[in-house]
Amino acid sequence: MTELGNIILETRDLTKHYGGVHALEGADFTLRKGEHVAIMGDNGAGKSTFVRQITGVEQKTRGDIIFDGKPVNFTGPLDAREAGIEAVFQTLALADHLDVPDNLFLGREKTKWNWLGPFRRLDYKSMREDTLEALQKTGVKIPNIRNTIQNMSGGQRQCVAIARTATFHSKLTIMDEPTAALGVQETAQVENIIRTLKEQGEPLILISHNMRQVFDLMDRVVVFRRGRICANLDIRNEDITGEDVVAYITGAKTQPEYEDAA
Amino acid sequence: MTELGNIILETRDLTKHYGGVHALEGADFTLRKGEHVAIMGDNGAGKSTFVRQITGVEQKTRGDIIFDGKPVNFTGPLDAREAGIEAVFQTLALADHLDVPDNLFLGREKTKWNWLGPFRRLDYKSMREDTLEALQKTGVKIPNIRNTIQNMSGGQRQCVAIARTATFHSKLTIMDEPTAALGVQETAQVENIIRTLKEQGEPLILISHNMRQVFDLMDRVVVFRRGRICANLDIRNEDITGEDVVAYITGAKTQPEYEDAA
Amino acid sequence: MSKTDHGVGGLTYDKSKKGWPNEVNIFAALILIILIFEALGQFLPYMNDQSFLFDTNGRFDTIFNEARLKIIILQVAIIGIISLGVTQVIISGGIDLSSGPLVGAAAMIVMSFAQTELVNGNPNPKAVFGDWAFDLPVIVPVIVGLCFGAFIGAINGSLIAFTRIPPFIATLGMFLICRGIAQWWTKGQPVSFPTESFAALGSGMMPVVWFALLAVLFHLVLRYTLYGKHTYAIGSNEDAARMSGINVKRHKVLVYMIASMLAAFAAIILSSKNLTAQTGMGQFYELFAIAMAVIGGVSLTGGRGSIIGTVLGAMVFGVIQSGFTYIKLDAFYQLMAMGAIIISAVVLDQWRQQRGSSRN
Amino acid sequence: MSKTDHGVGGLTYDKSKKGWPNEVNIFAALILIILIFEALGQFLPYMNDQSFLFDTNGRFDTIFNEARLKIIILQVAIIGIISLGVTQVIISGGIDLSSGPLVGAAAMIVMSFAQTELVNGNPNPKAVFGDWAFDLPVIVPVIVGLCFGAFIGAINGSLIAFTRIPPFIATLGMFLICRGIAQWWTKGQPVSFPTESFAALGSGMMPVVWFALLAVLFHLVLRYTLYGKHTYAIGSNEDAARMSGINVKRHKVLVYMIASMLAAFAAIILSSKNLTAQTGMGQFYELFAIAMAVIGGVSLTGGRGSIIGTVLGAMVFGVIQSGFTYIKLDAFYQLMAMGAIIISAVVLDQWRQQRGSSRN
Amino acid sequence: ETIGVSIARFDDNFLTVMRNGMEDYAGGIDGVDLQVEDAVDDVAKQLDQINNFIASGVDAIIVNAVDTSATEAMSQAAASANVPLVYVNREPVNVDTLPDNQAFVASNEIESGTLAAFEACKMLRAAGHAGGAKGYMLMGQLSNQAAVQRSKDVEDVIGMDMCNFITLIDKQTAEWSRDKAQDLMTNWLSSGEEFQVVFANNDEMAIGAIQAMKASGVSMEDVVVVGVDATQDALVAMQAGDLDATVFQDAAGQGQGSVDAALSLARGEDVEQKVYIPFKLVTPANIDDFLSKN
Ligand SMILES: Nc1ncnc2c1ncn2[C@@H]1O[C@H](COP(=O)(O)OP(=O)(O)OP(=O)(O)O)[C@@H](O)[C@H]1O
Ligand SMILES: Nc1ncnc2c1ncn2[C@@H]1O[C@H](COP(=O)(O)OP(=O)(O)OP(=O)(O)O)[C@@H](O)[C@H]1O
Ligand SMILES: [Mg+2]
Ligand SMILES: [Mg+2]
Repeated sequence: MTELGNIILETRDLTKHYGGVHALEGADFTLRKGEHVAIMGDNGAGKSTFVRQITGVEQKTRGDIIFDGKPVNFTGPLDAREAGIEAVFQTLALADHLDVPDNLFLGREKTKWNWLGPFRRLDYKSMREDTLEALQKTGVKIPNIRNTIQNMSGGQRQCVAIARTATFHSKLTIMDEPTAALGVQETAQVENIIRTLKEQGEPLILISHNMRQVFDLMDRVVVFRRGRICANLDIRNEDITGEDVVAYITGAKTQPEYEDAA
Repeated sequence: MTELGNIILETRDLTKHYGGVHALEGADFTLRKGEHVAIMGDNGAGKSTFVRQITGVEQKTRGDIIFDGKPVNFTGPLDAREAGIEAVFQTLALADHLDVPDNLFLGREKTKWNWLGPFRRLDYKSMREDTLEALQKTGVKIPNIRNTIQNMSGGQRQCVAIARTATFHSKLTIMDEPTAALGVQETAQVENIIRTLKEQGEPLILISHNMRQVFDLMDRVVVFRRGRICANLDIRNEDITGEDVVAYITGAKTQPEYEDAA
Repeated sequence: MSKTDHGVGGLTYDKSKKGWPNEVNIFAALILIILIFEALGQFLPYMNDQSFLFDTNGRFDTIFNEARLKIIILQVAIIGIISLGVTQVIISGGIDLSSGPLVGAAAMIVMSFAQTELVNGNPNPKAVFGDWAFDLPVIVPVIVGLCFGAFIGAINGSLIAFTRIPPFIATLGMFLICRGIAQWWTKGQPVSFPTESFAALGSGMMPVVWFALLAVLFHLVLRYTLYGKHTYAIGSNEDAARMSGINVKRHKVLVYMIASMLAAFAAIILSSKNLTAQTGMGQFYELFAIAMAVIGGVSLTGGRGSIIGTVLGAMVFGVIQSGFTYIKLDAFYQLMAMGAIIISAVVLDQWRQQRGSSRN
Repeated sequence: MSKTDHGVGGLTYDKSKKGWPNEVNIFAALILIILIFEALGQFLPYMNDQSFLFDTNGRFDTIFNEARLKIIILQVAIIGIISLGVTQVIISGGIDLSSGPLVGAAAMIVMSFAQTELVNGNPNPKAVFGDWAFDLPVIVPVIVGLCFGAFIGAINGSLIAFTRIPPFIATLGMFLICRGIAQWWTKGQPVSFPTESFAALGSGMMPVVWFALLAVLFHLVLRYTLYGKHTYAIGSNEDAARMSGINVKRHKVLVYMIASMLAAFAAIILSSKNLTAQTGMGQFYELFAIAMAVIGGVSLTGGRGSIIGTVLGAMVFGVIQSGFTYIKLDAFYQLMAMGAIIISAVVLDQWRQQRGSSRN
Repeated sequence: ETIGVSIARFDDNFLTVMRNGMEDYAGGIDGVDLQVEDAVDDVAKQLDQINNFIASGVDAIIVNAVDTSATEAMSQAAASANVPLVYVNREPVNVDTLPDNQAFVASNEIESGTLAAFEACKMLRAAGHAGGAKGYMLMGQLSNQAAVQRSKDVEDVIGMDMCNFITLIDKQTAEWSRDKAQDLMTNWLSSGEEFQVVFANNDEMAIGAIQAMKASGVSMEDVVVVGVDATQDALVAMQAGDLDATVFQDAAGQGQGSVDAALSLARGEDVEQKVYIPFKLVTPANIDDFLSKN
């Protein structure tokens, strides 16, 4: 697991305190190229906090992040994206008053007349076409993509956020509970998207509470408990069941390496 | 299913159009006292829209709602709550800057010195104690309930919203995807809450994408497709499998009574 | 997972690191500003070693410069009273631009019911009504003023609650209407010469007394009553408040009524203090009342703030104004410095808050 | 689930019922107000059957009263130019209170570089600088003015973007600072007597020409460019915009710079039109610029609005002001009526919007 | 010595000339410091400024009252702290009961509007309009006393037998501003009614009206325009034959007089408690006397 050059993301002693709340304590985490890892854990265990530190949405309290071989210190999500990290956040990050294509291409619009700098022209038509295609992939149904996002259902919003991430290639994809609000069919489609990423060798971090999904799709499970990592389970190769994972989540079990994570 | 006096909620031809979007078309729905019914359907099928019409959050385009034997016309959610309908909305409806007890008791605070009218005194201590108790029921872990809701994780927020509904008795409880963001343990706890309601004979409408949950807990499944009801399945008594339900959701099957819901 | 006083388990929670309340920052800023003025007094060559707050000339019996201490609070007491109401409006997610012109209109109306018959033995040269309106008991103008305030506030609140137009527009409209009323009342003529009992309401340090009393009252109301909680809830998430069964419309009307009644009360004290009412009174008060609240930590997006903060915000203004005269700053530089200080005070506060939870 | 032009299936979508754009309402309100004035002209006894918009005296060659049509737009063109910038600021989720005082300060500065040497054959009695500053080419004052605007806007924008203080406070501080600058520049003395080429910039109907040109330009910019899209995105959900990788800080600085440059340009046109610059110029312009935008459908919570709406909002003001003079309304009633009309216009608009999606 | 000065409004052209007169004059005397503050037309603020001056221990205070009926409270505040007080430019209501160490140097506002309006009346008669003349009046901000007073003066003049041939078509406020006056005049012009006279509460509005009329092609020969203040811009307009009359008030002189009075009071010397400075009518006939004054 420590073959140098083979690791896309590594965190060392990553810690985040909100005032007196210790939301994340000394997280040591590694992700190899092409690997798909699930993060599981109770509500409030610090999973999203972990993601927010990696993507530069918040500033860490202490610790190091090494991405693609280089120590990084993202000052904002813009930095992280430029470095090649794409994320679907739990809060979705959509602009309520814009329509679907606008949201899908937010921050990397297709433009014409690029010599005009910030005043360059938007290529609405092409963005609209690409949007329809991207949405097909997620299987969601949206009667009118020109409607504003605020008028979309919970699942439709989530699918737009996922389509956004899936449309653009990246060095690392992070999805924070992407299928939470999705229906049966849409969930199946999103799982297909994840499989495609696996085939293409793109690494992925998936946060999910869905045991079946994790066992179907992922290579490895990292369990968070009370702000600390308490288990690192190679579900592809070792003999691990859902009950084992639940035991780690609830605290009935802890791996020896992580004993201090009482 | 039509024994008079035995029906707590009935809708006739309930319809909602948003501009040109026909989000809900002619929904005829009945719920008997003590019955637990699941609503399932694709993303954007109109499930939440249906709930918003019943609870008075929005004004219906046409149709009738008969609640507890009387035709009702709620002008706002206040009316619905006063009539005895409690709901966990998909958008949760929490006040971001208030803490957990404040949110739990929002709109029905415990007060002292009630002769002071709107200026009566809040009984913070007693609300705090009750909050701790209510949260235990959902199994969620919150390190500091005096923290504001905006700083809570997705699952913590959802648990607060559920605790709120579960704490107060009502004639009808509606939950719109209550366990979407919840972890394994918390989901189990919320399912326990639903079981308790069933034992107490309180009727419930549950919107969920989780087939296992629906088959474990519910008496009946109503399927929405493209804004219309397309199936009404008595899963307790008839021989119906998850695959059948999925077939109705995707449109592979439609019950004869609902044929016009192409 | 043990049941404690503050939570139901989960993460480690270190209570000692809770971070101090917001108001402490503003207080620190206040002290800082005072120290700067003291230092300027020592170092500026033309100041002759004067002190800002202390009595270096032996003019008073105390070690402090009493006159300074008094005027610091006195000059902001009246806008401070308005700011108490504005604070509530902003916490509820609204804004009130009409308070300044309302002061003008209310002062005109109030004063015309508070006139005395004889001025230095001559008939009152500014009489608005006939004989019947002279020398009325002091309660009459006060009640008239408060009713006028309540009326304007009820209109503001109803417009905002029922037609759901933005508060900015409703109160901007009312801004113009109130200015119109003020000028129309006597066709622009000032109204002067109140009865002695009316003059007593705002004489000497009375404005400060009223400000203090009202601040304590509304501090308790916002912190410990249902009204307060609902005000915060509506400002934090109006939809949530509505879905939770709070009667948002009625509550908004109440908030705007209270704010306008406070502004009307400020008008009573103001006209009593000045022994006159004129149509231009209260100009820009709405902006300063809002600025005081915001400097005091009230968030313009609603849901956050406190009366203590607003009172401290008012004190910041008082200190600045007095300090400028003290260091003999030219009027133009005063304006620029005031602008700079308002900005810096809020920047300081923002910066402190962000350290706690440093999202980017 | 067939692939159509407007969606990927799901519900029935009836394209014909889409609801007309927001701007149509404001246009309707405008027509309504005009009709009311026409009707008043017919029915008020003292109006002698005059017409508001039509030429009943045969003074012009057209059927319209040309002079009236011109003044309706002319009198709002300058605030209208400011409003174009304010619209962008508000759409981005901010507010700009400093535009009014900025007009005053910019006018003073600009005019002192636009002075002519000889007035009626005598030396210019209002000279600000020495001989070198007389009769400069017209481009000099224009550039100076725009640079000043850009500078103030950059400060506004940087404060808001980098220190994250509320725009209300940053621009309120700048409000005071700009007033200070205006008064300090010449210690309060007006600056007059510009060169002829400078005077030509704002003479006659030129303000309207500028307004129209700028309105078209910024309509295109907001609607069809990256700048426009990002402005809407930031106003709609700043966090989302940031997480999507938009450089929110840089964009905000740009928005405030453009707004302040438009205000400075308005100052150039205004001082040219009046042939003078005075410290008090631009008072309340910020409020009216905001009001025009809001009447035109720009949402103060950000993310919604259009330049077309703002232009129509400006026209509403123009019609009201002309209409009041036309029916010879007293000044106080004008204020009250103006307040009432602003409120009603927005109420009307709100009411129409709510019918579409009638959440309660 | 330090003298605290509170001016009603810094944005006012006339008061600016007065203020600069004071500052120039005091700057020429050794050891005299002026601390000038802007009351931004707010009575309450002015009272606070006086109290701030008292707290800072100034030797004397000069007040240009925002509202002359609010001077009672100011006199009380200064008297109780035993600081000398001088009112300038605007006559306080309590002028007859001023304490010993208070004085005023002022003009009687009634004169200004009356002088201008009466001159207009005479000019119209001379031009043969005695049979009837119509006019407009541009007023200052109605919250300002000078505006209210000057407008009333005009109404009083056209109420006199000699001038009652003049009727006002309309009167509106242009808030002292040239820009608003331009727009207002253009609006009036668009109704197409004939008129022979324009009364303006100050010169700025008169100039605005003139600019609007010229832009619409009205001949300035046919219309009598009068203002108040005799500002430089106005005198230039008069030289060009556009403005017909204005009223001069010795702003700088008033400023100097008030500083002198304040210094004398501070040194415990005797001063005259009331000093009236009269207004003077300015017409093309005597314009040369005033060209270098304001
Ligand atoms: N800004 C903040 N200030 C204070 N506490 C915070 C803040 N953000 C998060 N927390 C706390 O940190 C803890 C971890 O939150 P986080 O969102 O990482 O949980 P999570 O593991 O993602 O849970 P879920 O599965 O419910 O999404 C929670 O207890 C939450 O209350
Ligand atoms: N205010 C609105 N204006 C326009 N369209 C709307 C509005 N609200 C909802 N819709 C549309 O109505 C449809 C139904 O939405 P609804 O929220 O009821 O879906 P849902 O069945 O709850 O889906 P999910 O499972 O994703 O929550 C969606 O296509 C949505 O885009
Ligand atoms: Mg999470
Ligand atoms: Mg839903």
